[in-house]
Amino acid sequence: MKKIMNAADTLVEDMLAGYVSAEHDRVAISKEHPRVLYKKQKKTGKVGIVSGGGSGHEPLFFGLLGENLVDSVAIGNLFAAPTPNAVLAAIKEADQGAGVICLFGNYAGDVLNFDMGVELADFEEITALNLPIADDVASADQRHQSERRGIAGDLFVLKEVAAAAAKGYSLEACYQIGLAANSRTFSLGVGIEPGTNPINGKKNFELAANEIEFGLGIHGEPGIEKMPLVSAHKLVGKMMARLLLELQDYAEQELLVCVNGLGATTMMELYIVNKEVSQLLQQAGYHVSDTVVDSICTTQEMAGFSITLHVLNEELKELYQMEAFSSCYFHKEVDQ
Amino acid sequence: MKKIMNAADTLVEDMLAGYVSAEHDRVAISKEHPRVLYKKQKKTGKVGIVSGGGSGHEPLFFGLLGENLVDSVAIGNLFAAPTPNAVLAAIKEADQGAGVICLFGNYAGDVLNFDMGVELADFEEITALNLPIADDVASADQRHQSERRGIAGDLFVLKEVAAAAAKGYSLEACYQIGLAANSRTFSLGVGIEPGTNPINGKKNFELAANEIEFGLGIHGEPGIEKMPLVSAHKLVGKMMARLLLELQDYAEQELLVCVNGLGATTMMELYIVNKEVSQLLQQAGYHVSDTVVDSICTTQEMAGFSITLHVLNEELKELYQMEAFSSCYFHKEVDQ
Amino acid sequence: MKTLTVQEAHGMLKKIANEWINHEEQLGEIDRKIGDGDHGIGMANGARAILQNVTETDEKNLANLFKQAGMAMMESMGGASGVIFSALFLGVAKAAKKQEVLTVEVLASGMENAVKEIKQRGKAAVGDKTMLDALVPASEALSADHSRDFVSALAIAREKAAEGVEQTKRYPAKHGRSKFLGERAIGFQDAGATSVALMCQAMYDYVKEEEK
Amino acid sequence: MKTLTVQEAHGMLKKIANEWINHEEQLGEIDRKIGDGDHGIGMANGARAILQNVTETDEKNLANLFKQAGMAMMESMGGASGVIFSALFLGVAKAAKKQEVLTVEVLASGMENAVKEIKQRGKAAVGDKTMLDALVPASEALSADHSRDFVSALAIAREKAAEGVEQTKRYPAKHGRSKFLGERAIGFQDAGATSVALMCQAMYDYVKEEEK
Ligand SMILES: Nc1ncnc2c1ncn2[C@@H]1O[C@H](COP(=O)(O)OP(=O)(O)O)[C@@H](O)[C@H]1O
Ligand SMILES: Nc1ncnc2c1ncn2[C@@H]1O[C@H](COP(=O)(O)OP(=O)(O)O)[C@@H](O)[C@H]1O
Ligand SMILES: [Mg+2]
Ligand SMILES: [Mg+2]
Ligand SMILES: [Mg+2]
Ligand SMILES: [Mg+2]
Repeated sequence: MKKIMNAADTLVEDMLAGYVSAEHDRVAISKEHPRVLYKKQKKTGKVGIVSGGGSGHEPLFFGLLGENLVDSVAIGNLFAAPTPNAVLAAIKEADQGAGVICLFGNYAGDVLNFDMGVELADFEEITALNLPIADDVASADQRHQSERRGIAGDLFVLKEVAAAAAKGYSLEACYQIGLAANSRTFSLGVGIEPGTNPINGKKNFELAANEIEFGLGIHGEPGIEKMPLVSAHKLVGKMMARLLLELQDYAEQELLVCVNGLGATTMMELYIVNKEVSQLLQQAGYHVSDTVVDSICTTQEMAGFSITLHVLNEELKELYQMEAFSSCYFHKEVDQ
Repeated sequence: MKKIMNAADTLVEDMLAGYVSAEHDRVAISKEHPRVLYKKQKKTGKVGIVSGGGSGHEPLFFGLLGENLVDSVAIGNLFAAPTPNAVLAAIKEADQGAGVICLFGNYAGDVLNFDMGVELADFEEITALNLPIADDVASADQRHQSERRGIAGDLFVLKEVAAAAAKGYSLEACYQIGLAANSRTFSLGVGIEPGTNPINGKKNFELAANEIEFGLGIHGEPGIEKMPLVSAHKLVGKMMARLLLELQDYAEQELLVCVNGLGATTMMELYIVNKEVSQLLQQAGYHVSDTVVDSICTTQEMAGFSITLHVLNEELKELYQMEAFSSCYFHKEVDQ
Repeated sequence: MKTLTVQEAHGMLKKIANEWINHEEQLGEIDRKIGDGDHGIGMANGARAILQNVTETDEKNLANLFKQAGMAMMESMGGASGVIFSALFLGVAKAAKKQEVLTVEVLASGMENAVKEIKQRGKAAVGDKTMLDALVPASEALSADHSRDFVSALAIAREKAAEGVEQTKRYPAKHGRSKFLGERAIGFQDAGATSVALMCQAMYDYVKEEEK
Repeated sequence: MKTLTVQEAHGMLKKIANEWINHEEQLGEIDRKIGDGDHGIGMANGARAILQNVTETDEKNLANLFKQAGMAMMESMGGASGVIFSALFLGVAKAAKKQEVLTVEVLASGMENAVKEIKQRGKAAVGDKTMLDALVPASEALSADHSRDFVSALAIAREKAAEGVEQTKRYPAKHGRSKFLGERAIGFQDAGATSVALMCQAMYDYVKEEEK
């Protein structure tokens, strides 16, 4: 394994220290817990926004700490959900008197630990609600939508809930926004080459020389099927056919799109993917309000990407339009 | 080779089409030349800012098209400088009546083509000046600073010259800012694993299992020496020792820092590197005004990174503080 | 052997921890097949935390010993197994309240607590391809035991746990990271169940050796 | 063979282009050693542009033929070699102005133009490990030739170019991407010089075959 690091047992702490040095005017490490980071600037009275999850997916989750975005994050070991105490500390850091919403990918480990964290917060008289994000259509069918795992769709749900909080919506209103945003978010990924676990040097899956994994999860969990690598045109066609099925129930034709790289996939490839995505959406009569092409939700240097479609409605659109920025993401409307 | 693409001969065009679809409210492809992109919103009377270079380094160069940043870019084939005609078209798109500055990495191919482009612009009565960026200390010693090749340091030089242009500085004043910024920018990179050329599927260099290339160029050109992979602490120590030598001549103690990933290196690793960088700078008595940790100047899915130190002075600092944003970069000061 | 002192129970905990550490590699490989490959790292982390943080400050406080073990795992591991395996030891801690020595009865009722808590938290049942497939039969074997002798009770428990692991190969996954695989998970054993079986084996080995 | 018609000169250009295309792989390998590995792709691109865009619209206009070749390379290639190899053909085009047929004299003076232009643009000299190390001796051989016969003149030119390529192995690089290697470039031949030698070989092969 060729990773730039010091030692396995300081991996996460070294990373967090380097992140906080880079962003020290904006973020800090919590005094309550070494695996919790928070945004320094606070507004009293707004709903607090917590996110978090295992390490190894950088820039998620701490990359979204920022203006009109996330207030605090709880960080776990590599690919492991944060502990209940870390969640509790993050909830405390985010609390600004109006309750807290925790947004994280819908994985057993995260749900278990955030659930316990919320119980602990309850002892301290802080109301916190969990909102596991479930966007990966490869992981469960439409009837079991809420059981899906969370991948890059996190970004849009987080952005909109955080905007609602920034605008002063109540805890319940923010939570409803989150449910709506989550139910309107659909992602599908493919894995092309494995990533390496920096702790033990192991690749996270195996694929033959010309083979890809269709519907893979962001931890390298196997997906729907293995298939040969085909052209971007064909591959994206196949992915979009699956994703567009999910959009049938919505009257709205306005979307947000995210083409997310999983680590080693180049921006060149991601833009080529986006060319195919945008052509297909145009043909299908959809209007794309905003497109994010980046590697935000990664799995070490895994190669592959996911496509996320998020169906807007009037309210979500207005929330999405709010200016927001963090170390890895910003949104600003262009004056035209 | 496992790349998500359609065909070698549409590689660059597919990528540009996908980028423009994603950013269509901000950028467009020039009607003058299919390899030229420009920022839609123009201010009359300001100095135009052109950048460009070979494809394959995404998000550079088009990723810097944006507000108070680059006005137009000329894009070449994979790893090949853009043609003189493309440079000419980019100059025309950037021209807003006050002359144009072209900023690009200092490579023979880029210099040759931008020189011809500027000559062609001269026929059309547009004054354009070339400013090849030369920040890679591995490529020439201090006495030959202007012969160094350009790597991730592009970002800071571009940012400051573009801010000068946005503030209405004259062509000559912008050019002087560029010279000063360029001479105060020092980078050093290491290569860890090769990237793959998407045209012919070849890896761009070879390294043994535990070997890294110290001082490698962003095209995978060999550097100063091959050495074994050591801890982040030791490696960054060695790199910083070399970089700090360059800072000795400056009275100023205020710096910008960029830790740039070359493609497959994870954000986790880049932050670990930054931890070491910031500790060493603090020990050496420097103050870091801003730190960029990202993969902005890449070479396909090559693994490796570079460290850039940029010495500010009062004027450069003020210019750097100007708000700016593009698809891959933004700068915004925090109100404290 | 009918009772274990706090010191002996501590010895058993160390044995379990070392068993997990020794199988880090193997547990990782199992998880890599249908999960994210980190189960070995996680269990070894938790085990090292047990070795470091569990102390017999109070020779009479059996509950505290298991509570320390549970909290050590909860604070060091994270992930699904952090909550679940800490719930296991916390369940035993609950049953050990006010006890000065560990008996098969206390252990059995602790395991029952744990099963209840884990089912409630994780919403999984036997047959869902989780650690419950090993824990539930092992727990039932302990509860059903009439010998009240550690060696014979644990001999059956460890057998039942191992059988449970074998069973998991036959199930599609319904919980945890591999649940998304559905039928594709069939043929592979569950990582967490394997850790339970290792724990039962370590407990058996410990009492067997102590008896000599 | 003392003259080439526009049609024959076109045939020679096609021969050169195909020679480059056939060596795409090899030129890439050479550049990969001390550069960025794209010289083969670049030359093959330029060559394909020549094959596609050079047309003998005017049978009497020799200059236009070479100008088309130069412009085709300039517009398709980019990179260092785009400017440099287009300068090569544009230099010949300049010498061919108002000529109806190509002679050794015209070719020689065209090469001289090219050498001058390339030196001025690229600021390299012989011994700097660039294509000039092959082009300059080839050009000098053509100028010094008294036979005025293509076959014998190009036989020497191609030999000198090939020798020039061998020489480049001995030099550290001072220009182009490999210049940053300094002494580490010693032992490796220059990619652009190799392309020049291939061009000379193709010209020789063409006239040799035509003569039969
Ligand atoms: N809902 C659940 N109930 C019981 N056990 C579970 C549940 N979800 C997961 N597990 C257990 O956790 C194990 C995986 O643990 P581990 O790999 O450490 O965590 P993660 O899944 O977060 O990577 C599985 O093999 C399974 O036995
Ligand atoms: N300044 C120069 N003068 C003459 N030839 C040069 C110069 N710089 C580079 N070359 C030639 O260009 C060749 C490299 O071409 P190529 O690989 O296509 O371009 P790039 O260097 O832009 O990747 C070198 O082998 C060398 O012969
Ligand atoms: Mg995990
Ligand atoms: Mg090149
Ligand atoms: Mg796991
Ligand atoms: Mg080259």
